[in-house]
Amino acid sequence: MGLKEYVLSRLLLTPVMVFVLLSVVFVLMRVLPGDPITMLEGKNIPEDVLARRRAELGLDKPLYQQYVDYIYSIFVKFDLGYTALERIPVSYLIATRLPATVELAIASSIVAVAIGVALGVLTARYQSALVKTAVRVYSSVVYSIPVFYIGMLLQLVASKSIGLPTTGRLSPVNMVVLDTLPFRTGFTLIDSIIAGRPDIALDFLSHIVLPATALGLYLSGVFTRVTYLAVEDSMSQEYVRAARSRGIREWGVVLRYGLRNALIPLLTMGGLQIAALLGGAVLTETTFNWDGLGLLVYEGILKRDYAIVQGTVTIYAVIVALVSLLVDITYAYVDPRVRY
Amino acid sequence: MRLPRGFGEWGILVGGLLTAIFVAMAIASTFVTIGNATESYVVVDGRRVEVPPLMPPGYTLEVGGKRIVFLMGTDQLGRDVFARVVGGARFVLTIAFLSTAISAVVGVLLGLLSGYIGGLFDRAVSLLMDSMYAMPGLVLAIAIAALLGVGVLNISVAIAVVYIPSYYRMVRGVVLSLKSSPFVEAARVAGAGPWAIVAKHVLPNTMPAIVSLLPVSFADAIITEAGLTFLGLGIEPPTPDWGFDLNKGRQFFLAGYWWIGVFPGLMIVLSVLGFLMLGEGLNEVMNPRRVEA
Amino acid sequence: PRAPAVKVKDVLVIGTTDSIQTTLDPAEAYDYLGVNIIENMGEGLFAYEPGTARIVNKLAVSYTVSADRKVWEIKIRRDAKFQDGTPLTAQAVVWSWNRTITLNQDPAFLIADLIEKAEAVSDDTIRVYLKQPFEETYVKSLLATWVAFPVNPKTSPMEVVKPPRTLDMIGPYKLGAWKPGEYIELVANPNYYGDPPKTPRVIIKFYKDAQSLRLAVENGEVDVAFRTLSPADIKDIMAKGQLQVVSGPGIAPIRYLVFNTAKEPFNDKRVRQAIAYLIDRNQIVNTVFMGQFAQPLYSMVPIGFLGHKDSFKEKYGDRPNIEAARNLLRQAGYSEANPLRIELWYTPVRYTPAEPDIAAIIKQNLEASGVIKVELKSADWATYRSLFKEEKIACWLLGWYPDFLDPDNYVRPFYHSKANGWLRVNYKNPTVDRLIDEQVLQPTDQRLKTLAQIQDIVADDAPIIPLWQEGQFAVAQKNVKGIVLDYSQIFRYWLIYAEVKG
Amino acid sequence: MSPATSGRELLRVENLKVYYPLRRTLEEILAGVRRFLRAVDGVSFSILEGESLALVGESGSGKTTVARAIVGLVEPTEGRITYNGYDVAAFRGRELAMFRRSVQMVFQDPSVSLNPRMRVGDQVKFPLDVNKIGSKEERRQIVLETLKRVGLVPPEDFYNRYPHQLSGGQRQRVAIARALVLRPRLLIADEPISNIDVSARAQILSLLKELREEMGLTLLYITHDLSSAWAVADKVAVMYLGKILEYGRVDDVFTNPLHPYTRALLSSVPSLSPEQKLRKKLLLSGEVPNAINIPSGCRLHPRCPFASQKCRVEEPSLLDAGNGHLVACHLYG
Amino acid sequence: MSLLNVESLRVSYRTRRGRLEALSNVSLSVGEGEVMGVVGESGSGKSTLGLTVIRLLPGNAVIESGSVRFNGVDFLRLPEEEVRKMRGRVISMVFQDPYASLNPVMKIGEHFAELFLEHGAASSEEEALREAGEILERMGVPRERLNDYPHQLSGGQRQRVAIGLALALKPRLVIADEITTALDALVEAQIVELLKEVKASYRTSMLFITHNMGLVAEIADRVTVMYAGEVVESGRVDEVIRDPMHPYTKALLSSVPRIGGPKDVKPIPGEPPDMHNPPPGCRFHPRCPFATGNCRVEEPVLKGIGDRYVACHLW
Ligand SMILES: Nc1ncnc2c1ncn2[C@@H]1O[C@H](COP(=O)(O)OP(=O)(O)OP(=O)(O)O)[C@@H](O)[C@H]1O
Ligand SMILES: Nc1ncnc2c1ncn2[C@@H]1O[C@H](COP(=O)(O)OP(=O)(O)OP(=O)(O)O)[C@@H](O)[C@H]1O
Ligand SMILES: [Mg+2]
Ligand SMILES: [Mg+2]
Repeated sequence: MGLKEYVLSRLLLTPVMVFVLLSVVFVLMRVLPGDPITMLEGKNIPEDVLARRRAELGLDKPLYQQYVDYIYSIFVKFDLGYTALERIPVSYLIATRLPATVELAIASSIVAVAIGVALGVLTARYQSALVKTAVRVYSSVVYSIPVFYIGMLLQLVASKSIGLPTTGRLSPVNMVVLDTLPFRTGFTLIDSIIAGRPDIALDFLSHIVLPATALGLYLSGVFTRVTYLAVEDSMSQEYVRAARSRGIREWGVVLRYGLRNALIPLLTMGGLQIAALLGGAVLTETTFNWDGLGLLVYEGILKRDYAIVQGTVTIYAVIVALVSLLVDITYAYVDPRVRY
Repeated sequence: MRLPRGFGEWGILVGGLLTAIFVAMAIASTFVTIGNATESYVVVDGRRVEVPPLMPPGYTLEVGGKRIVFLMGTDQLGRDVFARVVGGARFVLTIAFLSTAISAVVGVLLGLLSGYIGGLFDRAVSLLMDSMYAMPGLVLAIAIAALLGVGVLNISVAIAVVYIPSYYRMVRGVVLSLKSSPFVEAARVAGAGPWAIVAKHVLPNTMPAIVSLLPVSFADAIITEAGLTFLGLGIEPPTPDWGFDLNKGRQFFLAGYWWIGVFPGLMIVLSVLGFLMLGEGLNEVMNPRRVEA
Repeated sequence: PRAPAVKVKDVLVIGTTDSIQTTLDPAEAYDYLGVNIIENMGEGLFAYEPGTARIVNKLAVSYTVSADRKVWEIKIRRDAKFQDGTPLTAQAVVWSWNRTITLNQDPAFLIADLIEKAEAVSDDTIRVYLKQPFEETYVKSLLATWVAFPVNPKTSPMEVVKPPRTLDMIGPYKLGAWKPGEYIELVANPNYYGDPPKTPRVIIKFYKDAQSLRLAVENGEVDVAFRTLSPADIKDIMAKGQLQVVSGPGIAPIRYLVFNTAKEPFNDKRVRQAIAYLIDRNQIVNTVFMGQFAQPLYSMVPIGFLGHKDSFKEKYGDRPNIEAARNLLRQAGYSEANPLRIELWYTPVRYTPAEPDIAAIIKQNLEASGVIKVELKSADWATYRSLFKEEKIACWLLGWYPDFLDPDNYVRPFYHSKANGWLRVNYKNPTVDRLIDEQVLQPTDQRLKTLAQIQDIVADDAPIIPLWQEGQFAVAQKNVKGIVLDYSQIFRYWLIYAEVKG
Repeated sequence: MSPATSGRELLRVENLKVYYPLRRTLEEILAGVRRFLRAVDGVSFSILEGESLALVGESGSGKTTVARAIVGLVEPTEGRITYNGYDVAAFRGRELAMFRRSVQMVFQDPSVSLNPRMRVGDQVKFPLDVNKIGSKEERRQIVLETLKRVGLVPPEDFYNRYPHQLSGGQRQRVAIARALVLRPRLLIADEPISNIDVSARAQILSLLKELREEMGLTLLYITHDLSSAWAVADKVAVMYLGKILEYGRVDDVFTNPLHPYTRALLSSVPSLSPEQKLRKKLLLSGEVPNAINIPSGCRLHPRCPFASQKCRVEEPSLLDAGNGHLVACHLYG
Repeated sequence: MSLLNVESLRVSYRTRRGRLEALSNVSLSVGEGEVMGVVGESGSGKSTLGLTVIRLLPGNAVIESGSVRFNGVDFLRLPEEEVRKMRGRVISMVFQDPYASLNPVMKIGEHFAELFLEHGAASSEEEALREAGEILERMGVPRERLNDYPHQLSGGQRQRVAIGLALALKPRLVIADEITTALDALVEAQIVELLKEVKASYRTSMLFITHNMGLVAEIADRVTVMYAGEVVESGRVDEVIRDPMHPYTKALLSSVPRIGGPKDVKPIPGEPPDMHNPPPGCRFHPRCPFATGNCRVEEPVLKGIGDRYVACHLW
């Protein structure tokens, strides 16, 4: 099967996957006791008011009808609905929160990949048992530390000694500046360039350092491990020995033979890690008050706000599908065997 | 006796040791009371004595000539942090064990069936599993934990659901590759039916993969459990639990009462590390990558 | 030498862990933060004077009350304008009230139950027909609530306005920007008739937890942190002295334990009383609130409030009385061998992060009797609420934020059998019902007596056990001035400013 | 040369075709085109009772696929396989079970054809278990005898070993034992020596020869090693890209090869005698094309130095060049 | 003086089961322009020998004693960097598996360019590629293949590329380790032809490792027969084949059926020794039909008989 077919079948599969997931979520959320209306203040609100609220959300309809409506609105109208209490379009909320999560995901991936690749290459270059053991211990230890634990410790250190901002994505004042731009992308770095405010960009960078480090360190455990194993594996291939037999210097061997071939498994793993990354982001966002999708979905679950949960899940599924698609396409560039 | 050699053997030693300590803690806390893990008082000579809250590690309480040492200090209610940390082992390990068992059994069964039966069944189950896999695990676990509410079994199920796809995918992959392997074909030529083949040839050969996944997913379960209870899901205080206590400790961390959260956090790290190392060690010793025969 | 010139910062950041639950439409908003922000963007005919509990005229200039106390005639200011410059008229006020009543959202009853009819007699005179001859301050305090704020009829739709928009009201601020879940920006209202706010721009930034808020205020990103830092943090901050801590009287929330008195075993008054004997409010206040951020509460009417009486303290004492409790329980048929088993429910996120600790203390208090076995149970708020609404649980912790500052708001919703249906306490005492209905019509001195009587009866019946009331604390940078914390519970942004040099 | 040929035909393969459908590309799906890998493309031969037939050819020529079709591991796309004169496809129930038992196969690579997690004895016993032959004790006895028969002595010692505790040659013996334990009449040995050590090859070859002689086994011997075919087989069929190009008695075919492909194969065998070293070799250019795009006409023509226009267009059929020596080449038309 | 002189080489591997002596006291020499065949069954140490000569042994190997003299210089004592510079330029190697010995993510041209640039044999990539095209054509692969990735080539072509890479800088010694084993018979024959041409035109010395005596007969001038890490016999190819002296060589030669010859096969009985515990005395004695008491105890030494060497108590 050619790459094109693969990509296409993945594309076609995505809505199906989203559909399956949404059905699962629907069932999950609807068997929960409580609905968004019960989130209203514990006051003596008249029953008729509550009933009207339920009706507004369609919660009075039979379950199957709700299911049909909901699938219909997502797949046919591309409408993610409104939050139950504020009645804000979920798509609006997601649009404002997604960039934050993407920023965090990218920044922490950079940290993780940088650490992983550096350590992986190091072990390949200096085939010493000590370095190898150190790297493997590092990857296990780092993997064992929950994000929120790293986060908590980092926060303390940073607030006490480094003076880095420890919560949030941007100073509130700067946030307002960017949000009132006539045209904005939602991505802080880009927006601050549009606004011509390098100081805001700097403010953002200083805010993202800690959360990206916390999540990146955690992810680097897996990355280091996989890089290590992949580089180990490619370094034990015959072509490495063949390269050495031609007198290629060791750095060239490590980079052109070891690392380049390790990129393929790394990429696969990177694709699989995206779900883990987004999961880890929930905890990171909680710890660092980072207003992203993770916080949104967590609150949505606690508030029983079906629309938020369903909308976020849809987006998650689409993101994961798109990322794996991207990974598959990237394959073609890394691994010539896939090209055709 | 010789010293362990290589990462694998050291992994088994260190990991095994850590694991043993935690299992011992879990078992110990089932049978003996270590300290006031769930109450703010200690009973001395039949008398209740309230323990002052927020005392630093090493705090010593003298009552009626007796000295009670609080190795890791006391928490915001005057409970013994050390006792809670030890008690937490039981809760956490039970959940990790249950959830790993559930996900392994369900995942392996589904994987076997799917891989062997193939066809429409395989497609349907694979689609479901892939969809679940595409979902950030923690989010799924949060949703299910919120659905099921508190309780050991509930939180175990919430975690288990997340890891079923891992087992499923792995086993299915192995089954698919085994299905066309020459020794399975040889069995078919010998006249064996599908069940005999699965039982005698397929299942035993998925074992190494399953066994090497077990400690890792056990470690993952601990982390996920900690994540859930950190978010306040699934647990009923005053049950001691590391994730929950860490979150509690976080609320007192900045005010200088670091010991409430740091110790439970350390337990999470060490127990996860223990199982990971054990897993890696076992994996390396069982499936040596390079022939060093 | 001349003192360095002092300037006022033109933007102030206020951090909070509260969130806006629904909208910023005064006809619908019914949560602490939402209402508080509305209070900064609008005002009613009457208002509390900052720093006191006195109700004064605001948009009203004067009023007369008919002899039967059922008809009020209120004259309003002529210089007040909406944000778009439209002058305020009596018609606009009446239209706004009708809007609230017509939309019939959650808090509409606050004026719907008060007003039979309102009409504009002239451009600046409103005539209000009350449903009953209510007591004067009671009426004024209800007309001071946000649901009665006039909104601009020209721009306000006859439907609830959803985020990120609000309505045109008369107040020091108007809405700047609003990013739901993240922050709200308020800017000075140029058409406000009164004094302009001290700080022209205020950003209210929402934090998810107290730690983040503390970090942000320590970091200087936030000028004022209001609601809610943890007691341990506030104490630590006070000790460190780099920030100022401003405190004020607290009545929001008050916290209490509810029984479903229709269900076993709480249908037995002796059981409820025994529990009242056992609870150690001081332990909660001393441990969880570090002894200084909350007060033990012995009545549902908070301390410092008109008519407050320590009825529970008088009846049950302020220390646990184990003997008394054991006697009652024994009478009710419980013993060490046959202990009373109860499930105590709480919800972990809604009130304080210390909720599990509080529940643990209560459990311990009750179990000290030796005759009670407590199982702690919790659920997230959505589940929790449906659990008690559907009467699936019988003993649970709750909290109360007042709708308006009148003792009536602390007795009627809990004890009047026609008003306490929402709580599912199933408490019905005809005497109490009658007394509650009477007190709103009585003059103040007589009303105080009636209130005392009510409090004594319900302390004896003990369908609800008041526990404590929390203080108000704001943590601010040292250069911040003008924070007023008073009984009104309104956090007035317009009075706050930060001085900067140069 | 054939030790026990009764002259009765045991197995007959007629016009066997095995096509594997290829995954289609998008354009093909849209155009409704189906493409196949023609692994076996019209193969016919028969084996007489007690005879040994070698199927030789380069990698990918379809040898294994023929074997898999005979033992029922793959469904023939076309063609007929008859056993003792009966159509195999019509066998049901007991008949089918009996047929399966009487045709057994030894797989190509002993390092993967044994279950790594099963003791040697149990592997050999497994066919007895699934066919419910004998009591528990009898089965063990049969296994021990069979192990001894293939030269794994003492059998008790080998019974409890795992495959990784054996050398390549020993593993192949186990694989042979597993095939023999059901006492088949036809043994298919798929390249039994290609993945084992040089010195063990001769051992396996001589074992196969012994088995034929002592048990009267009929043997389908698949190999790409011509010298082993010389030693083991009575007849030989030379396959190329899913077709038989030449067929006949080993001595005839190897000493007097007709088809250019057979000649090339033979001359590619490195020879120990210095005289032969000097003899001009027939080398074919290029390598075996894949079985998806099989050349038109004679499938060898792009590589054949003697190819004529006719070869490019017309596919030669397998014809008798005299004395039962068949060849599919236009040179002998 | 020969180009390559291996003397009393002893190489072992550290393994989980302990020390494994892969080469025990191995000596051989390869003259200028000479092809030395090395035969022996699997595990006899052929690859270890080749890797020792080019100094590419895996990390767990230990060279315990002996010397490898290359042009008179003790190769084993040169600093690593110097050896690296010699590899590819003076001494090079071709490996068994053509599918594994080229980097799958590098084009054929890149392999050549890298080699030329590394050794300063070309000043630019274009120059390197021009050179490479030439070499490729001499190896019988079209020049256009430079732009292809290894997976686009057939096995035979890949092996030609590998040979081309090894010969590109005209080294004085090429080690070929079972380079035809993974190939089909017809392709093997093609490669053998190619090697014969190379031998004629490049005049490179070669260590031709194989387990196929027939191949040795085709290309080698002399042959060294190894068994269990030891050299048991060596001499001119035609002589060794015509008149093998060591029982092992004899057995090896007669275990392969010859087409046109007798149809019986005479296998060597028994199994090759477990290299962790090689048998005492002559390592072949458990399988040797001529073994005497002495063979079980005393290790035979390699004796020179004319220009032949044999290690057997019979001689
Ligand atoms: N299950 C399969 N699906 C698709 N193609 C297959 C399958 N099995 C074999 N083939 C293809 O069929 C052709 C013939 O394969 P087969 O294994 O029969 O050849 P062979 O002659 O046994 O080769 P070898 O000497 O390598 O064992 C090859 O091109 C192979 O790739
Ligand atoms: N890296 C290694 N670690 C441990 N032992 C090894 C290693 N490489 C080879 N050996 C062992 O050393 C001995 C000689 O191996 P070597 O590869 O040199 O043999 P060979 O003659 O090349 O065999 P083959 O024909 O299988 O390639 C064998 O017993 C082998 O198991
Ligand atoms: Mg085959
Ligand atoms: Mg070798």
